[in-house]
Amino acid sequence: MTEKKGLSLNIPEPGCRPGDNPDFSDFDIPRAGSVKRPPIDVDPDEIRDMAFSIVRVLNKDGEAVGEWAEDLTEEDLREGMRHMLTLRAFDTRMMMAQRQGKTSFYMQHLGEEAVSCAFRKALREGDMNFPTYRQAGLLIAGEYPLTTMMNQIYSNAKDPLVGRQMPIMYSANDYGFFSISGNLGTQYIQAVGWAMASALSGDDKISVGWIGDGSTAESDFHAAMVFASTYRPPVVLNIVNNQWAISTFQGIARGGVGTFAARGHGFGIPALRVDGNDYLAVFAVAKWAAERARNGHGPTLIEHVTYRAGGHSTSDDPSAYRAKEESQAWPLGDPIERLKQHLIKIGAWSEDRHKQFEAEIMDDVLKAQKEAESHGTLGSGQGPSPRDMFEGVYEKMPPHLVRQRQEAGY
Amino acid sequence: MTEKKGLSLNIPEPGCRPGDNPDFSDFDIPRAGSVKRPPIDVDPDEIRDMAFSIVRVLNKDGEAVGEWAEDLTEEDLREGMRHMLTLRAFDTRMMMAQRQGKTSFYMQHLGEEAVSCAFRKALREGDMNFPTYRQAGLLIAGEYPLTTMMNQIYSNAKDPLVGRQMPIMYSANDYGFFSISGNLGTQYIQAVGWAMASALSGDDKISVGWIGDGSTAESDFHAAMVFASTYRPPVVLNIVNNQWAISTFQGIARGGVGTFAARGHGFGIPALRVDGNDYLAVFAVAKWAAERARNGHGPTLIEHVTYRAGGHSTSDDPSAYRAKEESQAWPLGDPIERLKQHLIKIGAWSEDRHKQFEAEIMDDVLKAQKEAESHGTLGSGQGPSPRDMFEGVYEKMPPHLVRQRQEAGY
Amino acid sequence: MAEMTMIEAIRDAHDQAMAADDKVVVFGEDVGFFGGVFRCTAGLQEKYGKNRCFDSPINESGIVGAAIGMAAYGLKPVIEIQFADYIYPAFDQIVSEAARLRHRSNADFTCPIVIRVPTGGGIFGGQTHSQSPEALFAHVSGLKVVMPSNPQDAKGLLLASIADPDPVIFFEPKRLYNGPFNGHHDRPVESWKKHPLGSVSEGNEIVEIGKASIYREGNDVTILTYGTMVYVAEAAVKETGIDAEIVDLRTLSPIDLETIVASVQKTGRCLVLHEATRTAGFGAELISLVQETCFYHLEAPMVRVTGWDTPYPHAQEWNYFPVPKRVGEALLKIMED
Amino acid sequence: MAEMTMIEAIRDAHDQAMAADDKVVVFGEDVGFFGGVFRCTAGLQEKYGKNRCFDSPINESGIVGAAIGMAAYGLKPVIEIQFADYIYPAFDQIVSEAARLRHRSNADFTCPIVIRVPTGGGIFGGQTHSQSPEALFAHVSGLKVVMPSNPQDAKGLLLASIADPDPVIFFEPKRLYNGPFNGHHDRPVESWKKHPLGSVSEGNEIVEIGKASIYREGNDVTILTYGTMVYVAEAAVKETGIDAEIVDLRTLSPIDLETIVASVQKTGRCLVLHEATRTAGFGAELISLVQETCFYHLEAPMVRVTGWDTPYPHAQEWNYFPVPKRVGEALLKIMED
Ligand SMILES: Cc1ncc(C[n+]2csc(CCOP(=O)(O)OP(=O)(O)O)c2C)c(N)n1
Ligand SMILES: Cc1ncc(C[n+]2csc(CCOP(=O)(O)OP(=O)(O)O)c2C)c(N)n1
Ligand SMILES: [Mg+2]
Ligand SMILES: [Mg+2]
Repeated sequence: MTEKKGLSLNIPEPGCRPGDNPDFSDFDIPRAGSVKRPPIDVDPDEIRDMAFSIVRVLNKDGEAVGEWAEDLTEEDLREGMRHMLTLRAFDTRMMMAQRQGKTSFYMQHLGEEAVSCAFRKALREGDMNFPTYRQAGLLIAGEYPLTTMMNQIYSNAKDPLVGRQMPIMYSANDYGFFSISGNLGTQYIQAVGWAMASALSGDDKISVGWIGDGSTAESDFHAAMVFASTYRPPVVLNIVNNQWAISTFQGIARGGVGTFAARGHGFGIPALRVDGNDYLAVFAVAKWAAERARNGHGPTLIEHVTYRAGGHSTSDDPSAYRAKEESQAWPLGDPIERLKQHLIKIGAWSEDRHKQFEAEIMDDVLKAQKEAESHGTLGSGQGPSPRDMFEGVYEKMPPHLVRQRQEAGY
Repeated sequence: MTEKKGLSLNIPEPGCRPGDNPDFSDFDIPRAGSVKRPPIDVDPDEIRDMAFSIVRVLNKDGEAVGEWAEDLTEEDLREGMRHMLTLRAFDTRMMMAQRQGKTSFYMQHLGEEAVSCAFRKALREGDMNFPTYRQAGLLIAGEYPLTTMMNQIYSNAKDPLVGRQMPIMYSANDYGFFSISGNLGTQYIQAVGWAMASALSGDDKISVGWIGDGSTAESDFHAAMVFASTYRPPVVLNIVNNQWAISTFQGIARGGVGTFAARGHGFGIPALRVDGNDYLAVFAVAKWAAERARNGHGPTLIEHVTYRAGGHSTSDDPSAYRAKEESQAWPLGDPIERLKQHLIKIGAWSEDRHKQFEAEIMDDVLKAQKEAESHGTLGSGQGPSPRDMFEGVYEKMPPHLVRQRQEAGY
Repeated sequence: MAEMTMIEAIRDAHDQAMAADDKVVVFGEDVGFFGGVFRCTAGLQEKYGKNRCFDSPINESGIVGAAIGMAAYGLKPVIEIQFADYIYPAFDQIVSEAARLRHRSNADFTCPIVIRVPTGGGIFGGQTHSQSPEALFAHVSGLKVVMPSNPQDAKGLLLASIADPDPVIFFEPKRLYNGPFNGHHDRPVESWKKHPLGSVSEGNEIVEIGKASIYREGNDVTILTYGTMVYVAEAAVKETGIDAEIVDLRTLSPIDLETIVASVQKTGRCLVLHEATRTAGFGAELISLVQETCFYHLEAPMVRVTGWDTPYPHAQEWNYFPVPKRVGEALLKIMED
Repeated sequence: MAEMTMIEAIRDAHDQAMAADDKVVVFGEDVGFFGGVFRCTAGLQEKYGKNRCFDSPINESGIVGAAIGMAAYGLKPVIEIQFADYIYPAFDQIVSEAARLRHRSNADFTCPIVIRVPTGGGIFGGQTHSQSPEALFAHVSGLKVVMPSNPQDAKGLLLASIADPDPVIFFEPKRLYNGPFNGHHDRPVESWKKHPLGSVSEGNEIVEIGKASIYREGNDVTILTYGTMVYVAEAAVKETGIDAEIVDLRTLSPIDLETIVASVQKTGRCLVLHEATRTAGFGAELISLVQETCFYHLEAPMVRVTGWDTPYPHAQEWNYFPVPKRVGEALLKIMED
């Protein structure tokens, strides 16, 4: 650069890099129960402060406190625990399967299980999610068969996507789960379009958009906000702020000012932040936003504050760009530990029971895996046919694809 | 549509359509002088209210009032008048030239002259604008030769762009005027990139992005906001809200909630609105934002509230979609009339002098036009050579273009 | 049958489709109250209500993205991109999403949307109102690419596109909206009303996607073309007196190879003609297909007449546009070889 | 000379260029602290500081748009798009802005930017980590399109691209980053370190843009190809024993027509080979160019071996990828005809 005469550029840096001591003392965490719960038809302008606070229900002693504490039964809570543990066990097994060469790729949810599992609970049959690759909890909490998920991951003979998609790029229309795209952000405006269609049709189904903190920088985030603000369709727009986007911290996507939720304000869209590691808080906020949408009050923007405790994917090693200890230092804890503490606190659970439950769940996952592997794994030779690659490009195969299929020998 | 069960879609409508009576009584106009002027290093959070108010200097009696009233000399003001009148005369002549078949297309500024003319006054040599097609005032107030502008419009023998561009798509690097693109919004992020380069180079030049209300919906608006918030470069981001985007009113771009300026809040960028028909207010706000940028305080977002009194372009007839009377009903008046009233109020002007000035200016414009037309008009046969079409695709013409040029016979 | 301009035929196709199926929704920039800058959707909002035809924000990616979401819900969106030159911001949604959705989800979700795109030059629109980007879409598997050249086909193909279960990019050569244009910009404009192809069936008959038509039969050379260039070819044929067969492709993807092969094997010579820039244009694909299928029938090298590999110029428009003279010279050359 | 992988060669080219000219700035997603997901910019931030190499938000349009603004200021931005599949959001900025700026402003502003784009398949990346969109850019006037196939060329061409006064789309076949790959995915991977082309000059010599190289001389048939497919062609030649001339195009736009014509006029036969989907792919342009220039020299129809016209599949990757067997069969067919 030429010698400095004047200005310099601000290039944000995370608080800590490998070798540094993680320090989250700047991170402002409101007390559980301290944020008010407004009525669902609230004027967005009246709750601007919610975009700068965090809705939290579970306090440090594991009690559910404040206006956002829902009447969840013990059964509900245990079900939530089952979903989160299943997702974690599923991740463990699939990470291992990838290392064993049974598939090419995997992406885990470690530390973020509450977000998708609790959100799913607030949805109804017929509602539609437009997920990213890190919301498999929507499927698991929707009781989608684990074996089918694994079949997809293995690109095996029973893969519902017949080998066409990379692992974890599920599609499950009947379970309210839109086909995952590899391109970031594109599905956010599609969620808005789906909700517009529901409203145009006089329907009462809602859609849910999902996006990561890093991906809020993508332009389709803006398209979604503009269309949502203009047409006010029944959509909930979720931002999963897990602090990292591969190797870049969330400051690269927002310059360290304000919050992601605050982006709603420029569009008159009510925006709030929630403790993404608090199953009860995520559920409460999801229910509130879903009710708003279903009752014609339009879109809500929700920032889920959480932490990506694992690597970005099986291709990533985060120790190259962030301190190993950062994950332990993360002040909102682990979602499973926190729900466990709560269950124990209300007398519905014990450490032993938890251990046993974990083992049972791992057993189910192992059974599902065994079944899936009986249909083959990637490269085992039991996969879908090359013919399947030529099918489905269009509803009806056009002549040039028939010729190419024949040229390929199928 | 299937029978309504539940929701319906919000599709915004303007207050008035052809045949309706224009009614701007909902339009909240703060008193001139009522908005405070913060220091240039103000914390953006402290001036959030400015995104919902309007900085105004000239009151209804033509007095310059309040903290934003700058010490402009009579000479400054008369110069401003000259620029605005020149732009208006220029527009009149070029609209007519287009109707006379001397060129293919034109776009006028009627009612918006203050925005670009006054803003230009706050800039320094070396600063760079990234304009849309409705900021020719930047050139005129920068004393760019009128004849050269007309040469471009006529695609004649002296057209600096050698016939390649549609009329009014000027480019004038030396005058701080970036080459206009036909694609909306693209230049907003380029302005941010230019400012980043200035800061990276330790320079103190600033850049200025320009966009229309309708075009804020384009995705590159978001790209610009994200990059501006992350790197805080010395850029002023202007939104010219002239109420219309061809046939759609500004509500289609923002759903009738909040303001365009408020979009800055989600990015921690200070945002304010200004009376775009008030030469003094635009200048004051421009100066404030330029000083912020130059002194390392980063980007500012400015919404200029104005009204597109004419058609979108020579291809457009607005009477098909808005009431003819709307333009007269527009409550912020006409920028030239308002500056005239002020000049008279301070004793520096009279109706007669104004008339005479107008006539002199029209004379200059006519002279420029005569000169330009001596170099030809579109289709007069004096235009640039077909050879010019093959030049400049790359710095050095590659072999295939040489072949094609020869094939074309040039 | 009714006399219609291409604009009226397109409007009528919308009207028929909207009347027949209330899942058809129409939106885009200025298409609602105003009826579109080219007036192709005029009257639809008034007739069917704002829920069926409405204005959108100026965000092409958003328009296509929202349409994809609507299609996933079960509607049939028909959207307008104001000029082909402005389709690029939507490129990702079209290529990565619309084109892929059926395949990647194994038909769990599909994307029956129609993207209408006024295209081409000849209107002094300069580089951002004149481009012909059809090749970019023909390269993308999962899309269909259609370009009618007259009111009859415009109506029938638009109806077919709306009925199609897959995404269709529907290019409308804007220079043909009001009448056939043969590249002689200095001659009076002809109107569709007097043209046989301006006589359009009032019902909802479709023209099948994927079928070319023989615009003019001939024996000496085949001209493969589409859109505005059909009439330029016709003028060149008249001016040179060469007995060329003019094939109006109508659909670029999937291509009607059968008709192409039959014609070239008959004539033994081939000229490819389009407005778009030459390099890697759709003409290259046509040349390749003919080369692969008709090699032993070809008596002379095929020739491409196209827009030059430059941005579309304003003042030099008629040196850029493949005018009848250029086409005629190429025809003469092919016949000599 | 030093032994380098393609990654190291690319890194070294950055290093040389940044050392020589402080106007060169490097940015993109994950390219700063981490050095890029493929590590092509590793160490640059540490060496040159955050002002010269930094992370960007995840917005491809923003990355290119900001680079255009920087270039207008006078810097030379070298930016990375993480995967070719993610270049589509930037399509408008590339096509409507970068490619047009010099022409539309009559060189009042120019756009000397380099857009580096890891491209191609063979890594089980499925449809969004494997695409080869080069044809889309070759169609756009104002852009240069480069694709090296080895460390030597990668370094020399990247240096040339950075020095170039116009925008360059620089495709890096990611399957070649660590070693040549001939399509036999079931055989052990070879490393560049043992390969003659892995031996790279340490200085800042450029490889000229617009010049093909003859990868293998031969007499019976010309194979026109680029990127990963150079090694697939080589394998097919070995396996069939056919004496083919392999032309590594290296630059697709502007194309080196001279080398192509010389080779095909010598051999009289031609095979075109690329990973990208077939229809309207860059192969079509190559076929057309040869048809136009070598018609009377051709002894057999030219053949295209390409990716199929489907999205890039995950499990069926080796049925999609043009493997040596497919190329070999096509060679045999051409020789028979
Ligand atoms: C358009 C596009 N650009 C870049 C990528 C590469 N990429 C994949 S994931 C990722 C990071 C996303 O981070 P974030 O949105 O925070 O989601 P997270 O992974 O944290 O859940 C990037 C850059 C992509 N998939 N698509
Ligand atoms: C990408 C793109 N989409 C659409 C258009 C067509 N178009 C030209 S001007 C315009 C309206 C812009 O309105 P606004 O931004 O409010 O600016 P104004 O004309 O009012 O100054 C439209 C839709 C375009 N030029 N570029
Ligand atoms: Mg993240
Ligand atoms: Mg406007």
